[in-house]
Amino acid sequence: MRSTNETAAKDRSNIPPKSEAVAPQVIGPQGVANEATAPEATASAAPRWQELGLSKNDLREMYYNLLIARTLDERIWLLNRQGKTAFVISCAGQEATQVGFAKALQVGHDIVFPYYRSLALTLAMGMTPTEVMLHQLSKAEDPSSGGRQMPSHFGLARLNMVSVSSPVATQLTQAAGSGYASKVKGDDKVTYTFVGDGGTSKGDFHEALNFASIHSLPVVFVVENNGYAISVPVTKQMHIKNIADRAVAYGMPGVVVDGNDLLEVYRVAREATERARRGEGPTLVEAKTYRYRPHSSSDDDRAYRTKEEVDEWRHKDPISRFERYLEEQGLITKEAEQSVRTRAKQAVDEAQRYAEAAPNPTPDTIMRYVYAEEGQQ
Amino acid sequence: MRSTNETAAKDRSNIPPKSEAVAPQVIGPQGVANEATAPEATASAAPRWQELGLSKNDLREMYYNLLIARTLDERIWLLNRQGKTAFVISCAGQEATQVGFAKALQVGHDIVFPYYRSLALTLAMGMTPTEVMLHQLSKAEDPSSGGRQMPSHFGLARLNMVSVSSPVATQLTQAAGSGYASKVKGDDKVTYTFVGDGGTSKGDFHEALNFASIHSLPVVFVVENNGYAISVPVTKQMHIKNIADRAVAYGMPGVVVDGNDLLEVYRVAREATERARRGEGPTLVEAKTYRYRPHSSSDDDRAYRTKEEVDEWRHKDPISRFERYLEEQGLITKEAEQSVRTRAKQAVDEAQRYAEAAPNPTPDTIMRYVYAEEGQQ
Amino acid sequence: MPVKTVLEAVREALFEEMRRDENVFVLGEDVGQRGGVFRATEGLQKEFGELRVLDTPLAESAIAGVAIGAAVRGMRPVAEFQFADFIHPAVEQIIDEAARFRYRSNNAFSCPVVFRAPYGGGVQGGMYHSQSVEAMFAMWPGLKVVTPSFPYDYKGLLKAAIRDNDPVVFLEHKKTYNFPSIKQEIPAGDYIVPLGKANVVKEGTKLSVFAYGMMLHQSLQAARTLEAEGTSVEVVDLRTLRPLDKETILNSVRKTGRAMIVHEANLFGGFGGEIAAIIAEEAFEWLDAPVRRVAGPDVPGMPFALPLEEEFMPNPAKIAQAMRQLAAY
Amino acid sequence: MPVKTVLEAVREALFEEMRRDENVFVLGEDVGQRGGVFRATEGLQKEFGELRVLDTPLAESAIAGVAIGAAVRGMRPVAEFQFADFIHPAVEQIIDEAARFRYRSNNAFSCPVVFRAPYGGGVQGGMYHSQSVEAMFAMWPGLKVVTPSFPYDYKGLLKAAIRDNDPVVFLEHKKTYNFPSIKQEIPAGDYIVPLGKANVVKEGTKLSVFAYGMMLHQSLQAARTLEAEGTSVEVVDLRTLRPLDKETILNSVRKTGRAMIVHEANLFGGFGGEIAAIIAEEAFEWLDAPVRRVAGPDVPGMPFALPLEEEFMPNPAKIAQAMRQLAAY
Ligand SMILES: Cc1ncc(C[n+]2csc(CCOP(=O)(O)OP(=O)(O)O)c2C)c(N)n1
Ligand SMILES: Cc1ncc(C[n+]2csc(CCOP(=O)(O)OP(=O)(O)O)c2C)c(N)n1
Ligand SMILES: [Mg+2]
Ligand SMILES: [Mg+2]
Repeated sequence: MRSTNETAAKDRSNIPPKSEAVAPQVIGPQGVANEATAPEATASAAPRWQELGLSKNDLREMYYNLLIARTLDERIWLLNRQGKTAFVISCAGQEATQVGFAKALQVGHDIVFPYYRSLALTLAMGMTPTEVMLHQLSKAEDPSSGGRQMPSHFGLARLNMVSVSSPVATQLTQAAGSGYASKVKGDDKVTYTFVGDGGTSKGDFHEALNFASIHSLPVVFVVENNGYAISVPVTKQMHIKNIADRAVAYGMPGVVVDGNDLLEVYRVAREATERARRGEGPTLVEAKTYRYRPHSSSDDDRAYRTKEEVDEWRHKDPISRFERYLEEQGLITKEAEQSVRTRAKQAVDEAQRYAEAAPNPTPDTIMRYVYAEEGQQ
Repeated sequence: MRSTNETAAKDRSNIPPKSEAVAPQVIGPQGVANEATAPEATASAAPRWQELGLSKNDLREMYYNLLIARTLDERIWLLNRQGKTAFVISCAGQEATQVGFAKALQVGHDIVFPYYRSLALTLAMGMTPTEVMLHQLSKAEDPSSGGRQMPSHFGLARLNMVSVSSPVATQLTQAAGSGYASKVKGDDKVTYTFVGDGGTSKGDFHEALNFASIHSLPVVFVVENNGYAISVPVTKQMHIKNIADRAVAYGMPGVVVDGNDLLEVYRVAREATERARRGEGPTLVEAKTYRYRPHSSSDDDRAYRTKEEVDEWRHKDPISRFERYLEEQGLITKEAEQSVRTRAKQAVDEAQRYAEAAPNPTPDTIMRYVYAEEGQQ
Repeated sequence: MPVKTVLEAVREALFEEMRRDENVFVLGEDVGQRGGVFRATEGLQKEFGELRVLDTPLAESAIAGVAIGAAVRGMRPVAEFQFADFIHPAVEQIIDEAARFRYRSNNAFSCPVVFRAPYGGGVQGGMYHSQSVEAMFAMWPGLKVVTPSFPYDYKGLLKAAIRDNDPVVFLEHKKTYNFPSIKQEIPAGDYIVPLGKANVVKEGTKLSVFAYGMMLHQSLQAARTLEAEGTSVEVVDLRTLRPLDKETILNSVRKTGRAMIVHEANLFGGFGGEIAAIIAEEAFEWLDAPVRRVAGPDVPGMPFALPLEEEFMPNPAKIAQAMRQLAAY
Repeated sequence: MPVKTVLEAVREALFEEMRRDENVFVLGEDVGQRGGVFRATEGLQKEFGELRVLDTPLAESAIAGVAIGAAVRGMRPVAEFQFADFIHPAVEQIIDEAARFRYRSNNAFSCPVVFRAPYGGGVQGGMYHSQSVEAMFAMWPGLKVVTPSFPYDYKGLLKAAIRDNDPVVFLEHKKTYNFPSIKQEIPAGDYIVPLGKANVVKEGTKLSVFAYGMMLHQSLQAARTLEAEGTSVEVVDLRTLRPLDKETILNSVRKTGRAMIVHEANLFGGFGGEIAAIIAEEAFEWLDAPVRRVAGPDVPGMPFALPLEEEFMPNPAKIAQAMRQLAAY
């Protein structure tokens, strides 16, 4: 992290300079026309993934990203039961939304303000399982916080992934500010921010969307609507059906997407990205999804939802759904799946091994970095 | 004020018990069917005021209320120029909106959370010009604050008009809380709250409307859109045309009304009131209007708007407009107008005379009422 | 008498007050069906229904504003902030509105809301689930700020807070909630512990320690160690920070001549400064040694990793060490 | 050298910094075309355009959040809160976010925002346009809090704040803005006054007074009265409250043996407590008298009516009286 900071010191920015050339077109083969991504086009003969301009490699990468997230997530719960980590907050069930967005953004160029449930996003963007595990186990090398923050409070300067805090929804106006910085600087970076359904009830949501819309900022607001804010169901959080409908209040597009449909999420993410990149302003995306686990390892969800409800959603699992799709498309075999799983497991094993062996932060470091140290930014 | 407080002490409420019988129908003759108040009905042959169930007396009272507000307002500016009052914040231009709402609510039964521009509302609800003047001149007898608050920070327990503070928009969630109290108590009181266009940018707006809509609370949110938040025009405050359109985000009706059309404001106010009284929930009303004066006596509006713009709106003056209407309807003569004016002027003269002679608060009272005193509520 | 935890005491106070007065109602995030993330409101919704035990949207400013609006209407809202760390969005409502209603209206309106919030660390809550916010609220006239330490006081003070006619910020140290050794016998029925009164929980002669919340217990333990070493330490549980019981504080210092304040919040700008200042001003002649503060280090949050968290927290050993130094001055 | 008011000094600093560094930009309510309600940003939009001098919607939490987000991107935002009274909605962003970015990310991110806010009373602003909020921010590690008194320092400290790599709450006492006798000759060009250094503005031997903002000037006037009466008073302008220049404070007390702190904020829980506590702890042996605080009374806001406002405000006469008492102790 020290070196990241030094980079930052040079260009007076906390975010390292982009490593790739600016491209108005996002990841994917050249020449994919905009209309190819429009919804109506999906009815044509070519398979959906081709229409979306994705390569087989892209699909395999996305599949791996879903799996590594789930595998790591499950491992962390295991570690928690073993008493090796005090706190878990899980993304299980929401992987497709996060992997879909990760695919649509230009890592290291665009800016991301994630939230505590962004594990799959984080991994898909390129935080390594080992880095995640160092964070989860609060080790000195934890690149997100040096063990200072709770697990899942991600942040990684080299990915332009801005440090997460616990207070819900504070990232929203910050993302608007990042979008404003792009406007002032005249760059073409898109800023993405992620928040839960509960977080949209806070005034920050209103203030952020209002600000972003007034200035037509390149910001994509992604709501991962998993139906609950801890125990409070969306029906007690708001009086309307779709959070995305609130976009009307800001004169920006609001899109509802099935958050468990990876390709559809990717399509929506790409459209919002392109719109932002073209300077046409912000988009509000609501991904309808579900969390399988209790809110966190401190929660007991049996107090507020039924096993049946959870099971029902487990049947709509975004990973098996994508798996089936790949199988139907003849893009993957059962054996290949197994080998991807094995690869994910190995990566997680290795991450755990490394992180468990890594040293804890030492007490004498507690006073560091309250303010910039001599000669630092 | 002491006695009000004692009343409050008895029923454990800060608001005196209602003085009139509960009536689901608002002020106006019996038997006015709901459909008679619907917009389409205004196209029929009977004059609009009759269709709205207003009597000639009602109209005269409303006319007086417009005039007394304007007269008092102008007098206060005069006192300011004479160095007799340090601060003025004016409602001139916005009287019709306020008088229209005052007419629709049941004073002393319903609850009102006004804002600093609510002079006409305040007077129309029954605060006397003398009481206003005592407040304006920060006298010990000032019933709103005992001289502790800036002028126009109204509040009067006997009217159920809750004390205004300066921070913008804080009254909105409080009004929602008052609506919630009505729901818990099972009473039929309607809560009204008033806010400027600028105030709708603050998170409070979102949180309050969201809360009120979730619980279907009897709250009417009134936005007096006068085009500016001090110098910031609405175009820099939001990216949509109508604030009322934001009602969509809460699943509640949003109504735009010409705030300078007294009868139309009254109609809308009554509908929102009836809806609330019937338990059908909150309404957002946006009254489009204009302030003639600088934001306050500390402002200089020449920095941000043209004289032409102000003049244009002065031509749409809500008071002359109502005057013309009354004349057209043969409900008032030039002489009658003059006598109403004279009555208003006399009331203001008397208010000024009394208030100027009234004693200032004495320094020894500064420590009082930080907390409840012995034996008080 | 039944033995209760701090958490049980809080819950019992809520049950009893809601039965006593139908204007009392509870609102906050997850307080209903879930019974609160710490279970302080468990069972309330079952007995009193959804209207009086209300799950709010995630919007702290609204939680406070709604409570205030209801209070102005004669209700007695008890608003829960899930963690004291998340009370910040409500600061405007609490200090500009609740705290000022009575004063600004010259006594025409008042605002009897209780703002409950679990505070403090030592539970691996990390930077955003461990904050101590007492100084931030104790500085505003119009508010009362209560920070009990023992189950008996929790129950009696919470009841007093609910019945108080002014707004009260009621801070519950989350580490004490279920701490086994903090259990206490408390009466099942109604009783009140008045706001604004400190409590000398251990008499002593050589030095006076002032603390509250978890740090009161840690100080008490340190005091026992010192006692065993032959140094008699007086421990005062402040219980209420505003209005502060200056008399009890000054009497104690006048007796012992040495004063120590212990809190978990950051040292600089913490509430200890106010106590030290009062002692330095009003008990100057009695002081035999400098007023000593033991507090959390000046870092922007309690780190999560255990070695760092332990480094942050004042504990009986650190406090005892400071006591020895002060006694030896 | 031209003679400037405090307000002119602030404005000049903004102009110069915006010219020097294109990452500096200003945002807030009415800061653009209107030039700010106090005119601190007058002319900026004309020179730097709407993008860099931005009229925001009325939403303080967004003002702070947007500034923070832009700062994380390498910008140097100067966010204006129209009155310090209205900074409260931004408290979460300032203390949970800005103050903690560096620490929570273990130095990977930082947040160089300047949060400007006019504070203080004595201008008939009433309960909500007169607040002093310094103690509320000075208590949070990760923030710096600056409260200059003289035009020269305003300019130099604001420039330092803008160039600082951490968030700074920059508080401007609004009564000093155009106060005629506070005008001062200040250089037209670039200079810096470093954060964290107090300034002995008047040397003296009998007692030390610590103050900032308008109260520094009132204390200075009182000190001159005392001087004329034969009592030599040292006056220290704290300038920065966090990081506090303890050394200068303690040196002064060690010299005079008597300490007084003057601030306009409420006494109880005000920043004076921290200073008194430091003196009581670290200069105990040198103290010949109790540490004395002179401050606003403990009421929830400065009343509007003149007789009440005057009663609220510490003034040279009241301060001089307290000085006499302290000197005579
Ligand atoms: C401002 C604030 N209030 C309360 C909390 C406590 N809290 C943490 S997560 C959470 C629920 C969030 O729900 P949602 O936004 O839907 O996200 P999800 O966890 O379901 O993904 C709450 C209440 C918090 N962290 N911040
Ligand atoms: C929270 C807050 N921020 C800023 C201010 C300063 N201020 C007072 S009135 C005002 C503009 C309000 O505009 P609007 O809501 O449109 O009401 P209007 O005065 O136009 O009726 C501002 C910025 C304030 N009083 N409160
Ligand atoms: Mg959720
Ligand atoms: Mg306006």
